[in-house]
Amino acid sequence: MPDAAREPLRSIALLDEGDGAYRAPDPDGMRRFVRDEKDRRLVDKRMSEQDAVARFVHDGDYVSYDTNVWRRGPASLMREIIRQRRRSLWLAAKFSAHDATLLTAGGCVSDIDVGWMEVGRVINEAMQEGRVRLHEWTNGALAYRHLAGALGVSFLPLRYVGGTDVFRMSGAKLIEDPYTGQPICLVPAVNPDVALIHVNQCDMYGNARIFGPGLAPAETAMASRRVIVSTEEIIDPEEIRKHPGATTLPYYLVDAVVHAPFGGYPGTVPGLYRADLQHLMEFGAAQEQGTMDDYLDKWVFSVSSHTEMLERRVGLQKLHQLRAEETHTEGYYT
Amino acid sequence: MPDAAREPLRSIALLDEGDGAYRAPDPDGMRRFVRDEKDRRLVDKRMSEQDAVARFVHDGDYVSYDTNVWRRGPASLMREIIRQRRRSLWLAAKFSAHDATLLTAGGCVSDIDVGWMEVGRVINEAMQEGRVRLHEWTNGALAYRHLAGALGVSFLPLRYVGGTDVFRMSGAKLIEDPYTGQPICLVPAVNPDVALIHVNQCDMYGNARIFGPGLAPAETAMASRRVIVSTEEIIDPEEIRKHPGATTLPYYLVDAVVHAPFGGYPGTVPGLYRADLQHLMEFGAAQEQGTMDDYLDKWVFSVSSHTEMLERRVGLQKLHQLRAEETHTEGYYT
Amino acid sequence: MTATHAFTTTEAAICYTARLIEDDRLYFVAIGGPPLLAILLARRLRGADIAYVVEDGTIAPRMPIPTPAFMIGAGLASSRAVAWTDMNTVDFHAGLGYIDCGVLAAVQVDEFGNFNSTFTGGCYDRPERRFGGPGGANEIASLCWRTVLLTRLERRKFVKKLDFSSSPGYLDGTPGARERAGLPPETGPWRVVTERAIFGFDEATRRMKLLAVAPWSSIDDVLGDMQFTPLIAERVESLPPPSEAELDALRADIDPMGRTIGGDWIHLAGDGDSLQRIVVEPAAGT
Amino acid sequence: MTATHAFTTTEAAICYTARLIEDDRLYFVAIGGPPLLAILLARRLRGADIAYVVEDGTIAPRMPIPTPAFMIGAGLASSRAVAWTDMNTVDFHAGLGYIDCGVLAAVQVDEFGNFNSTFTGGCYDRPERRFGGPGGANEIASLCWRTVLLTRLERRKFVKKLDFSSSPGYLDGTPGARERAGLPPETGPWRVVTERAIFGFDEATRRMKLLAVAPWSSIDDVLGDMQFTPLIAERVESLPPPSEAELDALRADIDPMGRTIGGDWIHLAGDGDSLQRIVVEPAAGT
Repeated sequence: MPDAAREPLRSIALLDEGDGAYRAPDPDGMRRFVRDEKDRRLVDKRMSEQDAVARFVHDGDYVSYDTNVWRRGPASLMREIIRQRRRSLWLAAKFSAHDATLLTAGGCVSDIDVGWMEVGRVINEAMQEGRVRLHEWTNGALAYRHLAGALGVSFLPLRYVGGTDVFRMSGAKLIEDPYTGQPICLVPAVNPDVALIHVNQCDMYGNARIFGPGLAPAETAMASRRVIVSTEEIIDPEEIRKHPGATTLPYYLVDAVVHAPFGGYPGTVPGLYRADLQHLMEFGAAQEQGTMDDYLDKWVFSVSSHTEMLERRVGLQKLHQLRAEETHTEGYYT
Repeated sequence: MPDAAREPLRSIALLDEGDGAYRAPDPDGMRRFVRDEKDRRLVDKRMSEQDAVARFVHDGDYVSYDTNVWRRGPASLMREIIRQRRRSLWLAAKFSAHDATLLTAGGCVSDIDVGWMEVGRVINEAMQEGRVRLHEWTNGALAYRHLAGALGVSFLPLRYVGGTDVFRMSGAKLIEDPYTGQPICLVPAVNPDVALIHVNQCDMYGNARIFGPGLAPAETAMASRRVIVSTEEIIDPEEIRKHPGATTLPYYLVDAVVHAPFGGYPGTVPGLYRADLQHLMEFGAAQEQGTMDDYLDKWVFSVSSHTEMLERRVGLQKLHQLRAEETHTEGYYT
Repeated sequence: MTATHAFTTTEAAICYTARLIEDDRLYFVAIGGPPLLAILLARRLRGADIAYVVEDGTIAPRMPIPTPAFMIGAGLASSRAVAWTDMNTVDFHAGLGYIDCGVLAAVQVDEFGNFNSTFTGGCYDRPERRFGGPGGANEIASLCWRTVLLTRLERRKFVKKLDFSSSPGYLDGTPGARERAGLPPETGPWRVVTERAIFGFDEATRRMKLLAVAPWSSIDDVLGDMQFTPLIAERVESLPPPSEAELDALRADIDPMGRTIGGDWIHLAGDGDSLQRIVVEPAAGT
Repeated sequence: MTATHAFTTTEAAICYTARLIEDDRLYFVAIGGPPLLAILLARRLRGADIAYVVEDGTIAPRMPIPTPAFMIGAGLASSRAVAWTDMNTVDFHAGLGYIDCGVLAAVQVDEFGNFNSTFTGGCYDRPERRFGGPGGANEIASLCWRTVLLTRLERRKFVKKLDFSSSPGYLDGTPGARERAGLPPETGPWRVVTERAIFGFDEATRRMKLLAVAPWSSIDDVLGDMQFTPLIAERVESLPPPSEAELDALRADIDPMGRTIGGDWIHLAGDGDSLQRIVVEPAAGT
């Protein structure tokens, strides 16, 4: 039996390590949180986006989402986070889109782990003014760090990141592989405080279905302390049990179920509605022209909810049009 | 940039390690095999079980399968391996059933990595006579070692196995976690020489669908150098492309596609046919009475193929009955 | 309770375990056998939808009762689940702390709750009796917050030294022993259930502690069938025998084909605290 | 070839890259942009079902042409795939050696094929110009057997020292440098494609080597736009400009909305080896 006081058999060389800032992996802390705070009962978790964000997103949280505001992203939850003026969030931008820009414009963000994200005036100015710090990773390394978090371990070995400035600025380590003797990188697990996942279908308990490719929805939900699911459709729990193979997330991972038709707007939810390119151009123009405050006022602050935004700012005709023009449903709903 | 000649920053303690026998992980060797031997083209891979086993299963191979001969197991391929008198196979018995017994009775097996398996007279006698060596792991650790192989790395950390005789007899190591400082186990990856996977549907290129729960079919296929898929049904490649979300294995992982209706017999393929309990009792009786040679002669050697076995030994009436009595199809085919 | 009250050792362990099952917890069990039957029994008795995961990746199924004939090879065992995943996925859920309690069968157990499901007698390469192996018990006993072990109260089962330690209890019982072996903290065996006694573990010493004894047995009777001497609770509870309601549900509703009948038949006479064991005889087919 | 022959720098790089694409290989590309368009162009020109995977887990899709307006946010981009998985899964396939070649765009590249897609000028926390980040390029350039890089031939792009090394080439070029950094052996950049030159890498020194130059350019012209001096192949090939067939397919079939028009317009006059660049002018919107 191993004993802390015992001499190690031998030692493994730690060859190099990055000096980036990251939250120290704490799988035991994650376990205790799950034990003490997560409900294993089948309880109705439906709530408004206001309640979900008020209860489960806090200043200073590490926030992860999947995929991004251009495709099946939790856009309505992001707007609610801005509306509730959360501050000092640390985002996991694993193949992000303008999500990080939007939340930064809303003043919600202090740190971003970057895989890839749309970068424009908002991020640039926030960096210049020191309001936002970036931490360079890669899309895959971020997805993989979520996998590590989902596996309940503190790190995973991987065969990239090494040799680049990404390694130097990251929390990665290069060690002598105890099995092959060759150098191998390790990356630290991430256990986000909260995950935001927009799904196609979900029952009231949180059993959720995602259709189509994705970044790392299952890993992100498993790795995160809190999971807010927004869903295009609430379905009957018995329907979930009729097709258990279709379930992406089982209920016990999920803390809140927000019914949010068009929750991905202005992005697409493939098979349901296309992206609103006009809105995306409006966003782009607001960024370039430095009128993001107007944009946020129009789309976030001047409306009290996602539903009100859809009604008063998008309008039923546009919604019908976006649905009608998503003609490719194959593999999703047909 | 790290340099082999450079002094390590510090060292990580290797606290303990098992002294079990296992194949040294070789992710680079796996990569080269994939580069040089696996076909990335969409080519017709349909072949008989005779050809698949003759081409892709060799004496001394490490063989992994999913799940087991009682449920969606590659039973017809196992019988063909016996028929072709393969020798010195090393089996991964991750939640195995009587698979290991059957192959041991056939004289095909020299080593078994044990998670769980049915053990009776055949295994006991083979152990007593030194014909078969067992290597104690656990179901989960074996599935996880396949995951490590599937991830292309040589090891993964995990939070069990430690503290037991399983650790002592295994290839696991206990190290100081470089992130938390706490002791953490590592287990070595396994990259089987060949995987045997029985699936519900597959196209001629090897795009395969599995319905229902499973042990680690995707990890096993990804981790293995060669993948033989036997399938209840060959479906049109365009059908695969109509529902990409239903695909379990993409074509390039697969080397052989064997059309094998009732390929799981005498086990069940849930949703299609139930297990043949009468056959299982016959197997059990043959083992207890020491008449496995007769059993093998009847079910394997005296017939030239799976189809001939079904026709001459099972009979159409029994096949119809097994299908008819699998009344629970919900979630699989309905 | 009448003089004809009779049950097998396996039935008793299943009934006692069912009493320990809590409605709002998540359990991890093997694909078949007494631990699963204990959960199905608890469900049946309380009409509660008690959730469990299975090694094959099935999450919270609603297995119909009576249970199918060949559970390990029956699709019905996975029916009406909320999700069909795979072995790694449910192990990850356990690793993340989602699974409150594993319920497991053990061949041998030692005073710190370490247990054996690999072999007894001889040596590893030439065992006298070889069993199926650790299966998923090692990960379940390592990762779930609590573990309930089912076994029979016999000297060959409650041993000073395991022939093989397949799955971890409190290891050598020293503080932090599990953590030093790489296992998550605050986990470990919680109860050991047999046909006539239930044990827990002392928080300080991690040694097994006798908590309850059947009225037709006694502390001495229990200690006489163990190689090691457990701690004795300050107040040892009386362990009511399987009730008729429990046995009826188990026999008529859960397992009418009688597959749970294992171990020995125990025939009781008397009433309340005056219950006496009058016969012990082997059950058929064991 | 007529005097009115004109194309943009981006179009040229796409057309040249398409020529490097082999029918029977498996590619890894970003979700949109010139690398993906190069594969779609090769498919169109040869009628071949060239397979690629995308970071979002889409495996071997048959994206319809013309390509959808907002590719990164269009379900059509994933249509008729053989499988929809996720980012980790396709990265594992690359890690296992299944993906022959990654095709990537680079902001800056150095003489060993290391490249930058993070920022230029200033420092990391206060960059003069910040880009999207490494994205999936780091893993693609690390794990695929070969990498093709697309960029423009400009002094600010072919640099002695990267402002930031986002993704690995041959690192410092010493033997085994990639392996010492933990990357799989026998991998690395294979070609760097620009609008008027194609580079490879010397097997021994791992330094970039000029392989082909457009007839309307010259070796001196190429070297004049690079901060470092590459090796020069013993026989530098002539790089035929984008053909009318290539440009027609790209413009009419793949991208009729003209999203590939980036960089500068190049107008050529003459014929064959006497081709001359007559005008270079910025393309609209760049």
